[in-house]
Amino acid sequence: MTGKLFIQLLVNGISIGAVYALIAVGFALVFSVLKFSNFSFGGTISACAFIGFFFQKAFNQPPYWITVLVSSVAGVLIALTVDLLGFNRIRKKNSPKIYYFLSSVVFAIMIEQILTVFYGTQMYAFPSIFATTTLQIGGITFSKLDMTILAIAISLLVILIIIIDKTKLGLAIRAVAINSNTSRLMGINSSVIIVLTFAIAGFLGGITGVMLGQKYSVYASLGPSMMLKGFIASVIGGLGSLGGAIVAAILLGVVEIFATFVFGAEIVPIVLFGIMLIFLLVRPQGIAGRIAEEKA
Amino acid sequence: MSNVVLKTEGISKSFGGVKAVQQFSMELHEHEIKGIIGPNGAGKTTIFNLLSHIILPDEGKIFLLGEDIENKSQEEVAQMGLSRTFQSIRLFAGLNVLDNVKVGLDNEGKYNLFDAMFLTPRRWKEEKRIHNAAMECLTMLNLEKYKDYRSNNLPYGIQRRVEIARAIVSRPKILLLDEPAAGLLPEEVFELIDFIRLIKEKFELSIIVIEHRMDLIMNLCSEILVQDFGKTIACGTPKELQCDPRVLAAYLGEEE
Amino acid sequence: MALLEIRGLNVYYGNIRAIHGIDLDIEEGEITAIIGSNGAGKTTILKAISGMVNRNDSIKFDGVPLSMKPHKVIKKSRICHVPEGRQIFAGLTVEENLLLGAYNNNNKKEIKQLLEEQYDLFPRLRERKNQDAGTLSGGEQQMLAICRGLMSKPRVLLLDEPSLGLAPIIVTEVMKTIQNIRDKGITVVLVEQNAKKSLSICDYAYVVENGRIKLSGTGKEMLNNPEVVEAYLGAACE
Amino acid sequence: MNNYQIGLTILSCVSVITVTGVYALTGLCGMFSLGQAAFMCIGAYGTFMLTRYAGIPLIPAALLGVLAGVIVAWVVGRLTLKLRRDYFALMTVALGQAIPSLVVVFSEYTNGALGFTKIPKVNGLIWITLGITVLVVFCIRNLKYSRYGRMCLALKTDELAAKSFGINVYKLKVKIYILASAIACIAGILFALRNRYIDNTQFNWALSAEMQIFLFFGGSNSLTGAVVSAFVLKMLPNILRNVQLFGVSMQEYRIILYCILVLIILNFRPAGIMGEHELNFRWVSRLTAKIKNASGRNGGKA
Amino acid sequence: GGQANTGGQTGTDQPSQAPSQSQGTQKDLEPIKLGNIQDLTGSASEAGVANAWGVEYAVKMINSQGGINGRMIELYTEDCKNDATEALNAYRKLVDEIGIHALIGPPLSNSAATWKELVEEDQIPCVGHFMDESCTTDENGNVYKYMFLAEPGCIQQSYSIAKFALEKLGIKTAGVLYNTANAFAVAHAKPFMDYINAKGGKIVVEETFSWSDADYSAQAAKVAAANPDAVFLSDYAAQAKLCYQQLREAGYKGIILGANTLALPFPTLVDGEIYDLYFLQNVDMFSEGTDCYDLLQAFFKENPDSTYPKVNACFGYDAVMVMADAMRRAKDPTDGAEVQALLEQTKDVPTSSGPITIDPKTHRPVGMPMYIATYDENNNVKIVDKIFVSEDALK
Ligand SMILES: Nc1ncnc2c1ncn2[C@@H]1O[C@H](COP(=O)(O)OP(=O)(O)OP(=O)(O)O)[C@@H](O)[C@H]1O
Ligand SMILES: Nc1ncnc2c1ncn2[C@@H]1O[C@H](COP(=O)(O)OP(=O)(O)OP(=O)(O)O)[C@@H](O)[C@H]1O
Ligand SMILES: [Mg+2]
Ligand SMILES: [Mg+2]
Repeated sequence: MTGKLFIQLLVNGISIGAVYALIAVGFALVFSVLKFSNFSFGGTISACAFIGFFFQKAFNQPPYWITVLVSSVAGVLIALTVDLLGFNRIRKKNSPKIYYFLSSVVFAIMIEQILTVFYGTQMYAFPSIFATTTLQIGGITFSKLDMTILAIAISLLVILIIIIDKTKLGLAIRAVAINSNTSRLMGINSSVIIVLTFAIAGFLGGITGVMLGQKYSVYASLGPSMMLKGFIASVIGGLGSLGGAIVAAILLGVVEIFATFVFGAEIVPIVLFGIMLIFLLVRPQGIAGRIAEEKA
Repeated sequence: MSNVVLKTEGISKSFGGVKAVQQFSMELHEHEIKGIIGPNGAGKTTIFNLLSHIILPDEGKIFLLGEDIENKSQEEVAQMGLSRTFQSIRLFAGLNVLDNVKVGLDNEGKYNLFDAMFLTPRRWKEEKRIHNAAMECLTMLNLEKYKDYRSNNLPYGIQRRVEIARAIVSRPKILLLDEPAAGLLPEEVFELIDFIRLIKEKFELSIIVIEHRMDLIMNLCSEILVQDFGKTIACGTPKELQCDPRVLAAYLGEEE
Repeated sequence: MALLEIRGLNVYYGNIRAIHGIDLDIEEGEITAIIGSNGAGKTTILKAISGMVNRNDSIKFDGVPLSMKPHKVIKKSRICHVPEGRQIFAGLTVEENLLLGAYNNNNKKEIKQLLEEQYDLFPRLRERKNQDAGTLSGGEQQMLAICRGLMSKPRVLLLDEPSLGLAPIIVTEVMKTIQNIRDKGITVVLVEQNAKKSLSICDYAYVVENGRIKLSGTGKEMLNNPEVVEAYLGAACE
Repeated sequence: MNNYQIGLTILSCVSVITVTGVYALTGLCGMFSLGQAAFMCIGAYGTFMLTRYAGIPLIPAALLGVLAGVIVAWVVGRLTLKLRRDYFALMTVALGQAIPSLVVVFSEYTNGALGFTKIPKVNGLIWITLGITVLVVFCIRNLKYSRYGRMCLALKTDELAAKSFGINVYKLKVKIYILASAIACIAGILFALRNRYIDNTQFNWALSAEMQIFLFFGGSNSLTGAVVSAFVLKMLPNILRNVQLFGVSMQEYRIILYCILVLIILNFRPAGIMGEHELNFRWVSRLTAKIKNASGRNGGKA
Repeated sequence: GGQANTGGQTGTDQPSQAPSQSQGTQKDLEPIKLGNIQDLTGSASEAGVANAWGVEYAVKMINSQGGINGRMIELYTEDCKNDATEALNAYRKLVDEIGIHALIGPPLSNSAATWKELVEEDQIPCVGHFMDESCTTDENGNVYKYMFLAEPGCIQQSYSIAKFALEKLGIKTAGVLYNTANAFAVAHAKPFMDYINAKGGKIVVEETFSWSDADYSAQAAKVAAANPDAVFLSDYAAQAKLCYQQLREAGYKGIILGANTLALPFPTLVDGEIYDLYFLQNVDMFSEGTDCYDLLQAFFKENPDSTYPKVNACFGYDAVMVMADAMRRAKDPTDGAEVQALLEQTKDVPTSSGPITIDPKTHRPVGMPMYIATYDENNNVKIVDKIFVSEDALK
């Protein structure tokens, strides 16, 4: 492997890692507050990709950012609907966490199925945003789209981290994540914060949907197929930790690209399985998580 | 002097900066009831957790029936004959009272997975034995009328007693009781005192009990350890301690 | 008229009735103590006031019915509940915990001043303001929980077992603080297992048993009540 | 019954068998696995590669196939069951992806994506399947009412307390995981015998998720519920195959309908259809009494 | 009648195909029950729905011309959802519940593979477009007696594009990039490599991916690094689109070859410019006057939403034509064994793709050409060559 190729692969790995990061952060956000892995997120991403596409088509190619905005608003609405129909009653009834998980899996299947039934017969692709798709810098090829996605992902993540770490809203989200009941005593409307968290995740899902739809084409299993990677990244990062999820997602992207290059694509799931196994055995709390020990 | 069944030599445990237990040494004799008292957070429950090997000591040794338990797991310590209850009730909510008590015996049940699935005669025989032993225990403790109740639907005091029943059904040598009287009304406390005396005789137990209810401690224990900030600040018979100024200052409080 | 007027309060946990039609009056500017054995329903009464459990419409604050939503109770009526078992936010720093106490306050200047007040109250917290609150010792956590409550500039402070897990010396300190708080004009409802201590500082006390009020009277009266002595003050040194 | 109905019945029985195993794992022990389909895959491929390439007769090959699953479950279980429960769930997801991809790696033998055929025809498969189904359900029912069942339920509610009664929680979990996986292997073999065609995409995580949905639909604390819902829900899409509603064919919407059904259950009866009830005589008699009661009351009003 | 109404519904909103005159003139003759299993929903429905249309169109036409020797065809369509188990359920239902006499299969090999052994037991002749050779012959070359393919198999198709690349484009080295988890892709990629290696070219790089992969940039980088003269992409359109794009992004500037999945709407999916791309076509859909052109006009008329021609419409039609021809020659068109024997003797049956002759040794057509197409600057399809190559070319 030449140095140039190495750097090229690294660039590719980081680009795909950025996509995983967007998904992983959506996961981690919901996990940190509600303590369950929201599988319906994959469906939300697919649905948003479709909505963005149809919007783009219906309004004869409006400026790109409007499409992204529409799609992310749609993402928020979908997330809120899923919360209302899938999680709200479970939360009210204080049912075990496993029901949230189950409910989200059912939603994942349902959204994918709805999209397949209504739109599965055709293939859809966004019109390209760039006339030429690549850029050469020092012999390394950069895909303009990938760079855009990377930039958007990083800026979104930075904004998100600032919101979470520096604002009052973020403080409230963190407090609810630690203990939603005590947060209510602080005058925080925990339900609103929980719904808001869903909304933020949905917003991310909307943006991710358009990005993914642009990069790959628009199809029903688009979100779900990427979702597992996001899920893995959020776990390796330490369940619920945003920073950890981002680091893990980028690492996952890079590892995946190199493993594919070296071993071939079929082995990658097995390599990933092995890496996860070793990782969890060595560091069960994830990159940034902490172990909550049970007190007798 | 009777045999020492449980002995600790200078065990310590810290959590981060908190020195929960420091240099704790003690001997428990056969048929003895020992009390541990001390303010909240003094490390009493932590001592129980160390003895039952739920957590491991940072230093020091624990001898159970003369054997060093350093390399034993929590399960093995339990199998050696040390049983305990928990400060907050930890009955198995999914099981009824009878099954809860049976769990205390299940690990020693002498039939395997195959017998269980294919209902071999061995399984019937053993199940019968387990059933009888559990029922015997419940009857002895006057709990048989609750046997089909879901454990979480029972009154608090009954739950406490079921917990004790579950802990002694496997005939352990040593029983650790963590605040058994918590949440009981004053009359119930006196019932509990008789109850503990009863099981001690019937099951030939050696008991350590943690309690904040002085009436229980003073009535039951032959010796009391007073813990504060992880250290043993006093040790003696109930009579001696009742007027010990250190104990008054740290735990019982000054009389006005 | 009492500041908080409770008439016929009922609380159910599922099918279990925890509070059986209780009447309570909490006078402005006083310390009202509630004592009782484990599981008597003391915590539940406080939770009913702050809206943490579903209850019937039986509480009036300043003559108007009190909201049943916790975030509204604290925002509109400035009733602050310092919950049992401290429940500080482990993972957040001491200062962040305090800021959460002033969540509904948007006046930055005032928040700053409130912070200073708390740090003056317990200088130990100032030393540790950037420490993860989860690593504080139990006593420090309790101080933090009380200060977090005071950050909301409450009219009524509901304290649930503030001396739990504290060394006797610190208990004395906390009790003194509670008296100071009262002297500032804040109404305090104090739930304690440590009956002797709480009875000696309170103005008025209720004894709860099995979800019902069993006795009530001024602190002094209660301390001398033989029933109370037998059941709650224990047979200490005679 | 014609062949078509027999085929569907076999398919439903296969789902009952797997869900019964999942019940032991999730319902009894509280371990959430999204990788049981991988064991179906191991059982099916293991067995029929042996019959095809090593010429081993079906029954010994099937035993070896199950053994392969047992070994994998043993290794994976030993490594992951000490981890926290959510990590275990995650690892099973990863396992569920890794095993089918092994099928592709060994395309030379498994025929990879083209699908594996030449699976021997077994006469009277329906009877064998029914027999195995009854046996498996019987065994797991017995398991529930044995010391193992109690210990599992104990460790599900409170691992720490379970340990303090001498229960080796870790070993017990490994045992049950192996048991559930062996059952999944058997289901996989029957599945292959029924279809006489297998490929890797059939054993993806959606199948594992389906098993969990069946379990929770019926009630994760009720074996009866799990068995009934596994059978009915597997059958349902095929019953709905040509049903028309308001002039629209339901065929395309059947999975959506079925998701809605599950969501309704999750929202309004989270304990599942059966809750914690098991089908036994006491329950049946109580139910009839209730019905009698209710009708009696209505009669009184009228 | 009535049974046809429920059985023949496909779930899509096409009108029912119940024969209108079955009772009137030919009272004594029972209709012929023809099964049709297609991917009406699921990820392959794009092809499946068009295929189903072709089948229905052909049946309608035959019935309106008086049926098969006076017997009407009753069509029963089932959905296999691109899922092997569903395919088998559909098959069992048609055979056991409806009692079909013959079966038209889907273009996807995985579904057809589930019943390739069963049709023999049930004596149901099956004609379809399952291109993978393993659906018609096993690995020892023995035919599955009741399975018949109505278009050139994967081997012949891949040979065609390989031959074109070697002879017309003059390539020396080639690479492949394909989906190992997709039967279609594997069945194309392997013969392509064989042909190139056997005929003086060299395969310098072989890269793969599978369904669960969503990104192929590592593979693309590797192919670009090897820089062969041409790269053969083998998978469905969605994946091929990404392969193409990422290959170009990785800096690969050479020729890209593809299977017929790179036909329209491929260019509408791709970001950026398309150049040096050659792909396979079964028919010339763009020249007026051909049978398939006319058929596709009918397709457009009945499906006004369609924006581009779908060769699958022709496939469905062709399969019915081949089946109908054998049935016409049969004494009893409902006798599976007889129809099977006659299908083996299929010779020059006119279809929309030209005359079909089936080789009894392989049950695959012989002598059918493949077309090579490319896209011009406006992304319009341009047929550039017509290749005749036999699947025995390397033997
Ligand atoms: N697992 C743990 N992790 C961190 N700190 C712990 C842990 N267990 C106990 N501690 C700390 O150790 C100290 C002693 O706790 P312990 O539970 O033993 O007290 P105790 O004497 O039983 O008090 P109480 O009377 O309230 O039950 C406390 O400060 C407690 O917070
Ligand atoms: N979440 C709950 N679900 C069901 N029952 C509950 C719940 N919380 C409290 N209870 C029950 O309500 C009754 C009153 O409980 P509460 O916590 O108010 O008592 P308390 O007086 O504060 O006791 P303690 O001194 O232990 O704090 C008890 O019997 C308790 O078991
Ligand atoms: Mg304790
Ligand atoms: Mg309380």
